[in-house]
Amino acid sequence: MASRRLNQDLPVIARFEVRHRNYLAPDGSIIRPLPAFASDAKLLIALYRAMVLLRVFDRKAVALQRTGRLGTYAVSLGQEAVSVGTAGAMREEDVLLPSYRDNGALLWRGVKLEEILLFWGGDERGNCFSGPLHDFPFCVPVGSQAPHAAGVAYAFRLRKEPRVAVCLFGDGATSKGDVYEAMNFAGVHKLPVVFVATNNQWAISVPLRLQTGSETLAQKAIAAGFTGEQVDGNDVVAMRAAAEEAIAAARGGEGPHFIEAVTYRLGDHTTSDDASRYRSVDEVQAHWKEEPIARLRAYLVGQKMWGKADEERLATECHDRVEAAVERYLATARRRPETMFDHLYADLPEVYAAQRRELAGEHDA
Amino acid sequence: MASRRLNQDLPVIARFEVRHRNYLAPDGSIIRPLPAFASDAKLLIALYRAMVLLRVFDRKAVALQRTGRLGTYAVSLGQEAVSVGTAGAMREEDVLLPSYRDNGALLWRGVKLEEILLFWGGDERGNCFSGPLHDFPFCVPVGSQAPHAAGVAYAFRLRKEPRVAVCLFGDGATSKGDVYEAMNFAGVHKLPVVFVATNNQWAISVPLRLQTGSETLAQKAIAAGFTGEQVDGNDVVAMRAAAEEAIAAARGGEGPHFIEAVTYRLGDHTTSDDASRYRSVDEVQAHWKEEPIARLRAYLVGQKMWGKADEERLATECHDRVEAAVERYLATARRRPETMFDHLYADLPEVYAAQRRELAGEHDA
Amino acid sequence: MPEVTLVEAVNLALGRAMEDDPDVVVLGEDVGVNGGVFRATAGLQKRFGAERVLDTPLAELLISGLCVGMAAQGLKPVGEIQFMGFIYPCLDQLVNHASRMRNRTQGRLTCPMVLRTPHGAGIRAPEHHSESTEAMLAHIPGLRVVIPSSPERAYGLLLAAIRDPDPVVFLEPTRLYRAAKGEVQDDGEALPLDRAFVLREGRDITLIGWGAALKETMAAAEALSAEGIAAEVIDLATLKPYDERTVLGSIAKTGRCVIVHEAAHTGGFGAEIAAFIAERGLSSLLAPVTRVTGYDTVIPMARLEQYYMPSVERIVAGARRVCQFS
Amino acid sequence: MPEVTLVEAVNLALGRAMEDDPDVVVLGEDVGVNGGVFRATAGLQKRFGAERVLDTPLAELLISGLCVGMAAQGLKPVGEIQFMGFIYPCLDQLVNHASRMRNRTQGRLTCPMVLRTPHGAGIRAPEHHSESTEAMLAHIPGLRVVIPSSPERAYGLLLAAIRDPDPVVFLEPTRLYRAAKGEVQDDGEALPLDRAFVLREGRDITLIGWGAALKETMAAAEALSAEGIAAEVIDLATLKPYDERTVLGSIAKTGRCVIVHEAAHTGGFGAEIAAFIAERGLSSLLAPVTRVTGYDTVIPMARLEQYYMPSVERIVAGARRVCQFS
Ligand SMILES: Cc1ncc(C[n+]2csc(CCOP(=O)(O)OP(=O)(O)O)c2C)c(N)n1
Ligand SMILES: Cc1ncc(C[n+]2csc(CCOP(=O)(O)OP(=O)(O)O)c2C)c(N)n1
Ligand SMILES: [Mg+2]
Ligand SMILES: [Mg+2]
Repeated sequence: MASRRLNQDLPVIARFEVRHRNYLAPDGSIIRPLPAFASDAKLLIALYRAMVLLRVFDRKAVALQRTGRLGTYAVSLGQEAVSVGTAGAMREEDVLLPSYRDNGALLWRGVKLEEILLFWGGDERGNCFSGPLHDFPFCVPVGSQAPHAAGVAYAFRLRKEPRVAVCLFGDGATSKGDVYEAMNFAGVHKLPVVFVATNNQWAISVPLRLQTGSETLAQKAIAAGFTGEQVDGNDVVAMRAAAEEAIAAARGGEGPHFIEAVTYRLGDHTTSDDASRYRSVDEVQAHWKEEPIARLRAYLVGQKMWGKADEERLATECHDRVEAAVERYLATARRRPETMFDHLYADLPEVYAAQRRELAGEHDA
Repeated sequence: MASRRLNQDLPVIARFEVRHRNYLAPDGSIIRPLPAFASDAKLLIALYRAMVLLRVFDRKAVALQRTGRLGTYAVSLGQEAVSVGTAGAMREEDVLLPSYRDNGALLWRGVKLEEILLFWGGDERGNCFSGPLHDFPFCVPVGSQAPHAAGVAYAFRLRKEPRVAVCLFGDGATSKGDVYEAMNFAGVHKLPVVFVATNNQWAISVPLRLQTGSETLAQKAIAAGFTGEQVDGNDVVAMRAAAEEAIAAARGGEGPHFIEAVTYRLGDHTTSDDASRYRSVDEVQAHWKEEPIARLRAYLVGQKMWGKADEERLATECHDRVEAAVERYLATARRRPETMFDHLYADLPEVYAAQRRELAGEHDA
Repeated sequence: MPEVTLVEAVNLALGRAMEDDPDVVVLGEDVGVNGGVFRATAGLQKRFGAERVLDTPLAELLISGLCVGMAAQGLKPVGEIQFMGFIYPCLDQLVNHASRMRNRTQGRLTCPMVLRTPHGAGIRAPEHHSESTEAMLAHIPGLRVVIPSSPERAYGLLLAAIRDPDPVVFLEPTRLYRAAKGEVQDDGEALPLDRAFVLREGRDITLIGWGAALKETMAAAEALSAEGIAAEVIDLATLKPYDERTVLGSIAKTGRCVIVHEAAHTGGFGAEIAAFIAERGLSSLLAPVTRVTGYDTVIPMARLEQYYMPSVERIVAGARRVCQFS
Repeated sequence: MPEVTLVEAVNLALGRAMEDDPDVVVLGEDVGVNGGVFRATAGLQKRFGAERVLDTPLAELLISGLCVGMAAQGLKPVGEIQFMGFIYPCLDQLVNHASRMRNRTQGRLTCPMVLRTPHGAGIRAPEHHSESTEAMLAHIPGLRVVIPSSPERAYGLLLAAIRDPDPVVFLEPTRLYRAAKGEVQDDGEALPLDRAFVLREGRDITLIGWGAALKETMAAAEALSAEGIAAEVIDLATLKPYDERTVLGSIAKTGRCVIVHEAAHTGGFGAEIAAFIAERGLSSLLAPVTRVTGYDTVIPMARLEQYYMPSVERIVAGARRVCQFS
């Protein structure tokens, strides 16, 4: 470009770079020396199990939606490694600020399957979950939870608590001013917060190239004055390692970090979407070769940490867990209509209490 | 930082740099070969005259405010080179989107002094100015004009017009999501728009280090996928050169560019502000050594392009022009109260026309 | 005449406007290849190209701000906000720029833009997909706020909104997108932007509503007629500026009024209509103007949303109370 | 008791709240060293440190979003928006998060935040420094909206707002910041957040207002009394939830009512009060409830703003009309 050419003689006053992290190739082979935690077979298997459970759960949730027993639902198909790998690196006392697609992170944190179903079934009680009480619920308005993450991290700083806020959002969210404002603030105060962008290449039907002109999402952190890194988001080892380092650094007072997790949304955006309208089967097929579960399985099997019998046992186990959760979900008693007022204010003002009584009366007969 | 250390072995996939542009040192000496236009003495003198006029005008405007004949006013003291240098590089058909402090740009574009006074005197007619009819008025909500600039540039693209949108805002504005969203969009479509951030180090009382953690503002363009450059904003030659190159590149289809103009706000934020509450006289004094008018004068005088007699003539001329404009401003007839309805809609709906009649009636007696 | 759904009528109007005027540009999230999450822009990108039917990044503030910039350059942008729950980042642009550009510059720059968004609840969608905060918008001077309740009105009012030289927020009742069907002639005929529509005549009571709530309101009128109460039903259609004359005329006839809307009660736009009638129509009034609305609580997610929205029963009960008042 | 201005009362309340509760944090643009552009936070950073009195970057959405995050962690953030004209980027956070966090999580996470901002016109400031769009806020379920009109109420209500376990938007009448003076005991006593204040008793007509407009409303009451009309003046003070009982009680006594606010007429919060009275107080009403408000146009810049705002004359004329009605 002319402007670049013309100013080529000017002195450079700042330089930045973005690195890429991956350990496992799509076929499960090792690209570079694995991080320390990867020698812990139990841990790797736990990550594997979490991803498989998520996939089984997703499939069931879609079936429930298709049969009218669940509302709109967003699957994680193909991108299970991102939320599982990230949450896996958090401590209980850290705070998770998830997006609506981060079921994997919530499950890892201890939220129950039936609670997630309850939320997507249209019941607020699903957000009053058994994961860490301080974790945030699913955030539907894209990117709007990023300022919360900065506020949470600021609270940690103020109270000198060695905790970290971890905020997950999508590639689409990186176009929102909220996310930029939050990152910029985190950069000013070097807050203990890690931003993880799940770059699944699509925001519903909008491909990444219409979302941003930047070569990577990781470089967006440069604007906020901290580091960004691109990670193979289909490699759960890389996700977990990147999140672990970033969280440890944040906890250690070294400030925020941004992780771009490159993956691919193999499914429809949600059950309301039909992705065949805007992308080709070929494109999707190609990405199936890179998906995270087969990749980790290949590695585990190659290392003799995992076998056919394990796989079968896991399948049964996931199936049973999910079915049991679905039963509990379906058996959950309905709330009475007037309970819609019960958590509006700590103390419902009398003027609205009258409305509550009216509503209760209507449905008493 | 640990996170940086730990990932040092990972491959770099993207590199970025920020360059710095200056030609004239504070004492007017030459730092590097001047751009071509600088051999045009008339042009340099025109830039000089515009900056001096602006300073004289500002002084008068403050005096008017202090004596109750003008509302809140924002001077450009110390940063005259930014708006003058930028506007100086624009073509008539380009569109300017200024901030509230960009009087220098408006004046260069042909807006009358009395029109600017009218605006700051609290009369909307000041915005119906004689500059290019398509230019935007002063923007008060910080940064909110950036999306307009992107929209204007998109209109140029759509209509295949070789025009450029030029958007000016402050360092504070770079913290606003609006600005980021607009830049990101401009990056996607490689729109013909140039963003110029006047980094005067302060947003009212908030110093740059509390505004952002980024080493430069120029690097913020990296997040949007285009180039940013840092310019000595007290060197009008550098400002003009940077703007000229960026505007030419944008016109040539090479996309957006971001200019960080480093300068210093030597005056109070506005006439409502008292900067002594939050910064030291010493700091301000130090920056007086770098201010743009003395700098260009030193160069011009050194080059024998300018002398004492020119200076005196210019002072008288500016004084006279400003005084004449003030007289016209003060003589401008008041609008009738009910005219507040006259440009609300193209056709005032009858329901509001009734209010207009009521208001007119009240003030008829 | 062909029968189309409300969302198809929107699509027809957009196509017609783009056909007629090369300055019309459609922009928003997923409006391009995907044709909008509700298919309101289906086929438009194919017909008019990706420059005129533009998928924006995911940024609502941006969408509204782009519209302001484009409009100042003489384009006629039609921005789409995917759900009304995501319109709030646009408010700064709507209040501080779109609605003021003409006044601020005394006519030098104008803002002929339209911002379309689905409105209202009842489709069992996730959080933030059920908003009806039209009252916030209808309070902004310089804006027009329009909400159709049938395919015909969607077509005619949207055309009018796009042709209007000032900014218009166009709310589309999500619940009626496919449920409302009607004959629409794609003849480019616009409807006026300051007129209410009398959907049903009656002399005992006036029911005023807008958007999807008119479905229950019409059903209520039917139920009332079985009880011998002849209800007049008015679709306000344009909330700003609203048609005072039609409202007052009806009240003069009936002397009784119920206003129906989905939005929360306190500070809903029903308050404006009720206050207006109570002031200017007091002499005709035989009973207090009553509002049947959403409750003053956050609209619940799918399981309870039906109890939040004004039901036929609540409207009938309200109307009955008003009719019994003496 | 010491006499202080309204803005000094705000400052006292902030200082007291921070003293009493280490969880109270003040944040906003220029609130630190500078002490706020109106000096509302003067001296606080010195007393409580830069971590608890925090100059944020220039980003209003951020300020409100930070408050939500901090509040969820149990802090009690008090954010400042420098002028109400810049509050619109916060609406997304207020509507979609602050007001919903408790309900969304069924009480697991809460949002005890306060967002303070100067409100109203009349200080001859530039564009966007004269907003009074309280109606938009008072429509949001889950929020409280408060606006004091004297130093005493500023002190007591702000303390209450900060202590309240739910989100409160606290509007401060800019025009009264220095003009209103009164005795304030810095004793940490809060005032209730759901009560209107009767500023003047009278039996002929009720004048209801809030914020700076009460200045002209009180003057109008004085002028009316010279004509033999005894006006009762109510400072609504808390708009959401508002004190229905005090309003109805007064109407029961006077039978006549004028509502006064600076905001544009259509969809202003006066509509809600008028609609409420017309519905629940109709039997007591001797005349239509009238609203004396700003006009339905963009509030003009300094030269014409005085003609926009409700003047004593307009209030008196409105009250006279209402009193003459029969
Ligand atoms: C602010 C906002 N605008 C629009 C939507 C509607 N919407 C839901 S998801 C989505 C796409 C999000 O894309 P991305 O951030 O990449 O996340 P992904 O769905 O791919 O996980 C859109 C536009 C929303 N939820 N919030
Ligand atoms: C959105 C918004 N928030 C707050 C303000 C009040 N305000 C006016 S100027 C200003 C500081 C702007 O700083 P900067 O962007 O650096 O521009 P400068 O004044 O230094 O030219 C602030 C906070 C505003 N005008 N707009
Ligand atoms: Mg995505
Ligand atoms: Mg600045």
